[in-house]
Amino acid sequence: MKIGVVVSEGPYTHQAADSAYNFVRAALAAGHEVPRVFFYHDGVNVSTRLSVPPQDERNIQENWTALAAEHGTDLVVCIAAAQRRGLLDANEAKRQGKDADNIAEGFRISGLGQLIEMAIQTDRLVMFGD
Amino acid sequence: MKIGVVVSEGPYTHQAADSAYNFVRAALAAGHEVPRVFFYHDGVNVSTRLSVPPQDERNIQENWTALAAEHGTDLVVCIAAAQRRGLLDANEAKRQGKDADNIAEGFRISGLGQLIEMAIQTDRLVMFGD
Amino acid sequence: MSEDVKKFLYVNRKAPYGTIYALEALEVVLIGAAFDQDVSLAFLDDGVFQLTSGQDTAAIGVKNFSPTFRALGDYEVTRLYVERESLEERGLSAEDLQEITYEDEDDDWAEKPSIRVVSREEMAAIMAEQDVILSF
Amino acid sequence: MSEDVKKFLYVNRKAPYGTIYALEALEVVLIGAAFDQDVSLAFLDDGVFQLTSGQDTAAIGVKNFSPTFRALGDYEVTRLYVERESLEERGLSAEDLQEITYEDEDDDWAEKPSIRVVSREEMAAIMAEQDVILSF
Amino acid sequence: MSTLHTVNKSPFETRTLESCLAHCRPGDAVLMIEDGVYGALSGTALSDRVAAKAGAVKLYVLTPDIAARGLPEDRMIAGVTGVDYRGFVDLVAEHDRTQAWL
Amino acid sequence: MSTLHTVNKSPFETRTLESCLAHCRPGDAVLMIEDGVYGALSGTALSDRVAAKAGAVKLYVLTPDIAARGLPEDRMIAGVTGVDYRGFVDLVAEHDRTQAWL
Repeated sequence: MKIGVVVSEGPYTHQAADSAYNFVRAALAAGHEVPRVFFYHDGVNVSTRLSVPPQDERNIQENWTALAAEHGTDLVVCIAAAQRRGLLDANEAKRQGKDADNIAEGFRISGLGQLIEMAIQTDRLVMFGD
Repeated sequence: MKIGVVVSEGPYTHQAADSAYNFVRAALAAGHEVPRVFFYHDGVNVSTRLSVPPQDERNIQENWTALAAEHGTDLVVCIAAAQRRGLLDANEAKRQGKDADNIAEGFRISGLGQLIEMAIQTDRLVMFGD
Repeated sequence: MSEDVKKFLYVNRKAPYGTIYALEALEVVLIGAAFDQDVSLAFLDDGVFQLTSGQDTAAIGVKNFSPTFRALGDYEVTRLYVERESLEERGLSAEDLQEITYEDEDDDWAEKPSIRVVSREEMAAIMAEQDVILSF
Repeated sequence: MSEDVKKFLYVNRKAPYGTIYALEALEVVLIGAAFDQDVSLAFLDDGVFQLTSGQDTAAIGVKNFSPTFRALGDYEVTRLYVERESLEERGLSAEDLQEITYEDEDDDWAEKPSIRVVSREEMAAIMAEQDVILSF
Repeated sequence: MSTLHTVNKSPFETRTLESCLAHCRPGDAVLMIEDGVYGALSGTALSDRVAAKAGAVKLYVLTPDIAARGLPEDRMIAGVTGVDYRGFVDLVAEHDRTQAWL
Repeated sequence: MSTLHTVNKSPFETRTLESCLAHCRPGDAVLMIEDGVYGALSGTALSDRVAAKAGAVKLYVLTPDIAARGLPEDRMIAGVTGVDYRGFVDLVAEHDRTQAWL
């Protein structure tokens, strides 16, 4: 079965990004497909490569990046939500005249249409948020 | 009277950063001193210079930066909370081996001791959060 | 209705301005309208506060997005279900909400109200017939 | 008590792990302990869930920070007020909480319990005698 | 010695206002801000419980947040006083401490 | 045709579980996760209302979140079934849709 997943809250602040990660790992292990995870609202903050969590804590961004590398899951960060919150890739930074970018490997910035498309093309949609 | 202020939630996501800003402007206009504003939890996200809010919306980071420039208010971003969430200044980026930084002018990164010190040295403490 | 059309319900349960969920939900609805799906919006619990008339955000320095609801008809989003019990618990009635209308192309473009006040039981039935539920 | 010493109360009203407030509150308490102020912690509403014994976070992949509460005595943080009514509403009693102790330097370093279960009215009185209230 | 309590949550969504009112002492003040202003609405399922506190505790509501949410000021519970941000600042100064119910 | 509802808020803090249960239909399932697992506790001020729903609606609780919070499984309301993340996935697959009560 194809399952689409939405993450709506920021990492560390809320358990949503952890719950979603555990859920996706379990879904893949059970033989389901998770073609895409969409990051919206504060969920876009998961994608920053600049976070430095304490060494005895999990690294949420690295967990997701590794998952994408292993399973080819498409990690999409909503561009509108990301712009408000200061998450940019190199292209966006250039376009907006910003002097730095901060998106981690495995994540890509795209439009809300990717959320709707995911909902249309999957059999189930599961949302994690606050 | 000296008033210390804490902002505990992220910009745009929660009204806390707006309420705190309106409160501080009013306190200064009324003749009070606001020597420091401390950003904790997701409040540290206010300090990113990479945000690009829609043109018809307020720019929360720029509001705070302007306030600090006008009144000399010390805008302190908690280092522990900032590291988890990917907010770094140039020094921190270097120290952590990160290839970019994102703190805006007018904000400085420092320790939680600055929060305690503020609470000791002010007459009142007002917290905005979720 | 073609097989590619799914029933989408956007569920709004949070008040406006205190948090961004209401505004960012509306942004999804506007983008989603381009996909020719069967779209409805549900307002229950504190979500009913999103639709009050006379919102004026000047003094808090935040953008007033409530006029956007009136544009939904132009995007062919014409069904806004509002739960009666949620209104009543909050001391509100339909008269406290802004007027939102659409032009019905199947009825000679007659102007009709988009807001439909439904009971809690009807709301539960509406939720149960969807393919996709997006929660905000 | 010198004039420079203020009464600080850290108010904990949120459950652990679902959100970060409990953990980041504890980080403030630990740093704050270096400032030689008069410190107390209050646990009420869902905050009482922070103190349950037997927390095991292995299966959610999140750090278990509950052992840190037992270290508070070493930081001379020795008063953890827990509201009885909040416990009762949640079906909990003091026996469900972990044991947290400190060594009383004024009583030949006798080991004493840090958790003090108080009534809602007592909690209100404790709040009312503080100089600084930090809410989490 | 009295406390200014601030509440920024809708009482229809969370139990924060309820807990705040249960911990107020005579002479304290409660200021409802942000989504907390819904607690000042009259004619709701909760307004009797809030109104019962007015008197022993002074109840205030932040008018900019009331206006933003399209709530007419004449729909506020009797005994609730509207203040703007300047009034908020004055309340902070007039009370010995501020306790935020987050 | 049935729905899996997920609830991730403590019922002592918010009214989310209450609203979810009021909108469930016979044959639906409710899975409590994150801080929502407190809703499965027996002997609380709310447990009778939750227990009354067990039967018409199937109630589940995510055991990893129960363990994290130090809640003994034998303190769960009778009729609430514990599942792990794999069980969560199975529930998603078995029901026609998932509705998150955020």
